[in-house]
Amino acid sequence: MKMKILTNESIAKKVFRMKLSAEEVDFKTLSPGTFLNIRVGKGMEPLLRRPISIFDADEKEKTLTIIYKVLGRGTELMSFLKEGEHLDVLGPLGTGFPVQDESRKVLLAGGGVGVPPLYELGKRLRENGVEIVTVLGFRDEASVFCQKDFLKLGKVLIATEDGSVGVEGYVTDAIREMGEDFDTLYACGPRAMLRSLDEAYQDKKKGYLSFEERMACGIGACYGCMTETKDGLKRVCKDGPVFRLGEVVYE
Amino acid sequence: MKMKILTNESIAKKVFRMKLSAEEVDFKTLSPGTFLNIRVGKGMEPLLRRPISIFDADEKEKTLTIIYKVLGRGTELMSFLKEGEHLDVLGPLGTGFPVQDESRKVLLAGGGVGVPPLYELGKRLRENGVEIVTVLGFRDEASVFCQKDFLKLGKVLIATEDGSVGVEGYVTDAIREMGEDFDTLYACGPRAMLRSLDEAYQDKKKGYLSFEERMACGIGACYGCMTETKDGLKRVCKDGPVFRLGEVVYE
Amino acid sequence: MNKDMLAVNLPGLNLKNPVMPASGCFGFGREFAEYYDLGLLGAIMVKAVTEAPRRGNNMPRLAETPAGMLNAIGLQNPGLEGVRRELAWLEQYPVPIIANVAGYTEEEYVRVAEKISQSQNVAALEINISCPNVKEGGILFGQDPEVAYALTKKIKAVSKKPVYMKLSPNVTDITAMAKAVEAGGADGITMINTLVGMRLDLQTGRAVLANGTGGLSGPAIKPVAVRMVYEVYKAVKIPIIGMGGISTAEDALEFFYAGASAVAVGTENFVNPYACPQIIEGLPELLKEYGFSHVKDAVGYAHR
Amino acid sequence: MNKDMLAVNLPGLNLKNPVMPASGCFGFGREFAEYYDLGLLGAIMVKAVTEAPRRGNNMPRLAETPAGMLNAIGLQNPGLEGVRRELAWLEQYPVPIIANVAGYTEEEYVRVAEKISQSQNVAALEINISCPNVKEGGILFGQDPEVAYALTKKIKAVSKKPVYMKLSPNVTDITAMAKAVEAGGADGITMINTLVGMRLDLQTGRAVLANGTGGLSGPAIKPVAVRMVYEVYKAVKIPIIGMGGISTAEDALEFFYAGASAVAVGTENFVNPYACPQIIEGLPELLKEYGFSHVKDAVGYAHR
Ligand SMILES: Cc1cc2nc3c(=O)[nH]c(=O)nc-3n(C[C@H](O)[C@H](O)[C@H](O)COP(=O)(O)OP(=O)(O)OC[C@H]3O[C@@H](n4cnc5c(N)ncnc54)[C@H](O)[C@@H]3O)c2cc1C
Ligand SMILES: Cc1cc2nc3c(=O)[nH]c(=O)nc-3n(C[C@H](O)[C@H](O)[C@H](O)COP(=O)(O)OP(=O)(O)OC[C@H]3O[C@@H](n4cnc5c(N)ncnc54)[C@H](O)[C@@H]3O)c2cc1C
Ligand SMILES: Cc1cc2nc3c(=O)[nH]c(=O)nc-3n(C[C@H](O)[C@H](O)[C@H](O)COP(=O)(O)O)c2cc1C
Ligand SMILES: Cc1cc2nc3c(=O)[nH]c(=O)nc-3n(C[C@H](O)[C@H](O)[C@H](O)COP(=O)(O)O)c2cc1C
Ligand code: FES
Ligand code: FES
Repeated sequence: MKMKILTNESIAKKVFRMKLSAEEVDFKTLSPGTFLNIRVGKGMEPLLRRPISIFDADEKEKTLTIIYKVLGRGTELMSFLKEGEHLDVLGPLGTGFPVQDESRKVLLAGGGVGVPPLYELGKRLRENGVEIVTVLGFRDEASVFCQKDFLKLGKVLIATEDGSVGVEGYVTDAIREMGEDFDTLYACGPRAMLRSLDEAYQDKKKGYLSFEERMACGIGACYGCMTETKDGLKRVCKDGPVFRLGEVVYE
Repeated sequence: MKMKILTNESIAKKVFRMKLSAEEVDFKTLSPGTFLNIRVGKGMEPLLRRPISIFDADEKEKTLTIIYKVLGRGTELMSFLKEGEHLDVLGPLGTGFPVQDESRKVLLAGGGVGVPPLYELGKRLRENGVEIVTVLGFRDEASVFCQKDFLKLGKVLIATEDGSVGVEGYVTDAIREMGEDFDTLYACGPRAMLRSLDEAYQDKKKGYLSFEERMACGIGACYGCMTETKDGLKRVCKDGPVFRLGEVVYE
Repeated sequence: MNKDMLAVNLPGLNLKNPVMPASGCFGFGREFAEYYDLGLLGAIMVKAVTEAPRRGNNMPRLAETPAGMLNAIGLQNPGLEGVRRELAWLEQYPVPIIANVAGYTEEEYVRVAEKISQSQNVAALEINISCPNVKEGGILFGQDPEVAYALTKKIKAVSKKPVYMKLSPNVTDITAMAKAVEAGGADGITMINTLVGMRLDLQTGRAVLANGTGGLSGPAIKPVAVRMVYEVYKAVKIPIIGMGGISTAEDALEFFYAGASAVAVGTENFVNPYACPQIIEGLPELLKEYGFSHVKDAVGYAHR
Repeated sequence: MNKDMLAVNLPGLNLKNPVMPASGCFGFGREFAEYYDLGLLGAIMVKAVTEAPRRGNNMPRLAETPAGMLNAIGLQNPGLEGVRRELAWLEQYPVPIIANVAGYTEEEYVRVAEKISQSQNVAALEINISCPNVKEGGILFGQDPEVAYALTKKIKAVSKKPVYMKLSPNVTDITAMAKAVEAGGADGITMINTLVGMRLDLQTGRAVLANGTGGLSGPAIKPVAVRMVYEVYKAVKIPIIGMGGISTAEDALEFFYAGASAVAVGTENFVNPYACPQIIEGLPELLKEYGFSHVKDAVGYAHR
């Protein structure tokens, strides 16, 4: 479907926030952690769609907001788009985070471009009365984004690799610093980060991890984006991107 | 070089006029009938540049105007461009029309997208005091463009294939109708039109014809755009696009 | 009226229209059934099946290239039994199924072909010979005319359904391959499979794909596919189902001109899940625009 | 300092940098001399030369394809004598020239190679074996290892300069071709030439190119070229000059990783006439970014 670009602005080093008019989307069934698969160019190059998570879904306004980092050609071309232009979008796609959570207190842990999908999740959990702590990891100060958004949900800790803001180190370091007083973990970020969280908490906590993998179809048909799990190979795009803590098997 | 788009507007069915800021162009040596080779997209598709003739060169303003018809992907993408954007342009390229003309009266004959290059030529000849008659051929009324521009230079006759405006038929029919009272012929249009003009007038008149051919490099290096001439194969992009009446040999 | 323009009969395949998804680019249809009625399709080429279930290759299995993509899925599939269950699910749609058969030995091909050809809604077999022949040091079945001839013959002897051999473009002379499978008794040819390609990651200095090389598909390979269909049409009498970079009805028409009796759409399904029904919808108008009253009249039109 | 990072020595070629325009995509340099100093180039691969002047094919000779183009120039060239005049003009530039030799019989190749190798500024020969062998029913010299072996041997016997054999990608096994020319005594390999492709015009129902088929070049073929360079690097010891879809310094680095000792830029010269000097300019920074102090260290890096 076509979605009209309402805004597309830089919010940190190479990071952009884009708001889309999403009249045709069924907000009732929209689950946090799902993603949009976006056709970036007008032609045959770049050929494939780019998966970008939903950062914020506003049912009243009927808008979806995404946050993306310019990494290569596709995201660079996205950053050139102007308001009023239309994007060719498929989605929301995938299996997102469950929001029926009985927890008292949850931890949201995001690394880099893994931060965005946690916000819509946090909003929903918060509406359900759950207490939220957020730990966000970035490379350096200039790369930090969305701190303010998460502050609306509760306490926020930042970790930067160079220590220029917050805790020096990775998300895992910041969690250790903060203490492990939470019932459920929700995380999204690079595979290495998810793996260390998985190994640290799968025996201790409930939790859900959202993975990234290169995709072609985004709808489960090409078998290009598999991950090994305890129940065999699963498709990150369709069976995921969200898997239970302890479900994924690392290579 | 980069040229900024100043305007880009539709002037007839599928026909657009685009004005470019051309600060770096040397207007002193610019010859009418030469062309710009334009990179249309931002990426690898469409891959090749598109040759478009110079319609009007304004030395004072330092602008070049082109007129193009949307025929395929390349020209379609051009039509989407907005003022303020920049085009990647090579040129002016090629060997254009000579303007040192001793004629009393000349005939400009243009068919379809062959019309544009004749205008800059006509302007120059007019400045040199030459009397100008123009015959322009189009498919139908909705396709007619630039009639007013040429009226500034002298008498204008229109031919349309369906007879919806002016003479019914081709440029050649209109010329016959008008009478052959001219010293020199300048023409640009489809090869079939140029061929019939060439055959009709090469023994009777002086003249110059501007040809089109598919191009890759536009600078004479790939040998993709040849035409047979009395002196052997020549490159349309570099040795042409303008050739003398009687010079080209048809297949 | 418009619909009648598209009906095509090929061995084993009464197609209401000559457009189908290509094998491996459509799974077993379940995912696309969420987007449109699979009953609209001319046929469905389902994902490759091997005798036993296969894990396929490690990740990454995908890489993008200019106007194309590389894949190295590695024939991941649930095996003969698993695929039979998928076929049963597909029985709800009135669409002929073309089963795609792969293997690593001649014997495996023959066993799988025989068994899968017994499935009720399998109308024809497509034999994917772009697999390494483990007994012949890894050269593909589809790269040696004699091997392909022998394989075709053996499969024909056991198959309950017509057999289409799927040619690999990674050969010196595609017509030699086409003639070999025709001589072996193939009922038709499907072509082309992917070109072998590779991308290197500048950061790691390794291939982007875990497998090293992968299959190049998409618009980038269309000119190679059209050329090969054109050549094969001249070389054999059996019908061709053409594919390779088709994304629009215009592309499909180019393949008909070249000599394809029907076409398959691969990579474009990923870019635009509605690609097949949109091409089917666009064809009648396009055919009329170019003066054809039936798609059959466009087949081989470039060979006048 | 930066410049020293790029110097490469190959048989007959002392290159100040490993970047050169590919044959047929640069004429004899005259047109590009209007854009930049040809002295910046590592070398120049000039247009193919045959014994007698050749008209080449009819128009159209060009067609665009997704991220690529087809050409069927048909070896138009002014013949041995004409090309010698062009070479004389090029003597003003301190750049090694690689003469591209074509022919329709073995004898023609040998005669042209012998004569052109005597030209003073010709540093090496590149033998374009993607020509039909008229005595062998049109199969290309570059599609049969034995023919290519014999041709290499005969040319080596007469050439005054090192000989690079230019491989055609339209083969089942590129390593067999590479080994054949190495066994024949080739000093190096240049690869890849174009893939054979075709486009049909929907309006006329004919091939867009007057010649029917043409050679596919440009970004679309890069994954095929990288794969083949990678395979050939493993198969032979002689150096490779790599090409096929290179348009940026990043693309060049990918070819170095795959195993090319130097690279050539073809189609991109048409899109961006400054492509070669821009790639040369960009390489030192790029090499440093990925931790190389000399381009030689990047050659074959993907084979660790
Ligand atoms: C389910 C999912 C959700 C995502 N959500 C977001 C998001 O909310 N915001 C955001 O900025 N990014 C997100 N990503 C990552 C985003 O899809 C990639 O950064 C983007 O596709 C890169 O495209 P490109 O053309 O700019 O880069 P390319 O030139 O294609 O690649 C540049 C670099 O990005 C890496 N890359 C390419 N594709 C992917 C991919 N699918 N997954 C991971 N890495 C990739 C490549 O390895 C390469 O190093 C998500 C990815 C997935 C799978
Ligand atoms: C020297 C020269 C000057 C030109 N000046 C103008 C001009 O002032 N205004 C204008 O509208 N057009 C002009 N043209 C034609 C213009 O270049 C083509 O219409 C354009 O390249 C088509 O690009 P496309 O991507 O839209 O179409 P494509 O999809 O590439 O092709 C669409 C149709 O256009 C035809 N075509 C493609 N390239 C050329 C070409 N180089 N020459 C002729 N036909 C072609 C094809 O046969 C096809 O039928 C000129 C061409 C030349 C060679
Ligand atoms: C992800 C992917 C998986 C594929 N899997 C198979 C397969 O299992 N069997 C097969 O015969 N071809 C397979 N192919 C090849 C396609 O069926 C088709 O021949 C090829 O992709 C060219 O068509 P296209 O350019 O339209 O994609 C696969 C292609 C892709 C892109
Ligand atoms: C217009 C054109 C003409 C060519 N002429 C020749 C030639 O005369 N001899 C030759 O060996 N290769 C010739 N080639 C092939 C190129 O040298 C090169 O091998 C091929 O185009 C792949 O590189 P690219 O993708 O960078 O263009 C030609 C290519 C093009 C596009
Ligand atoms: S991207 Fe195709 S199955 Fe996930
Ligand atoms: S377009 Fe290359 S020589 Fe004319």
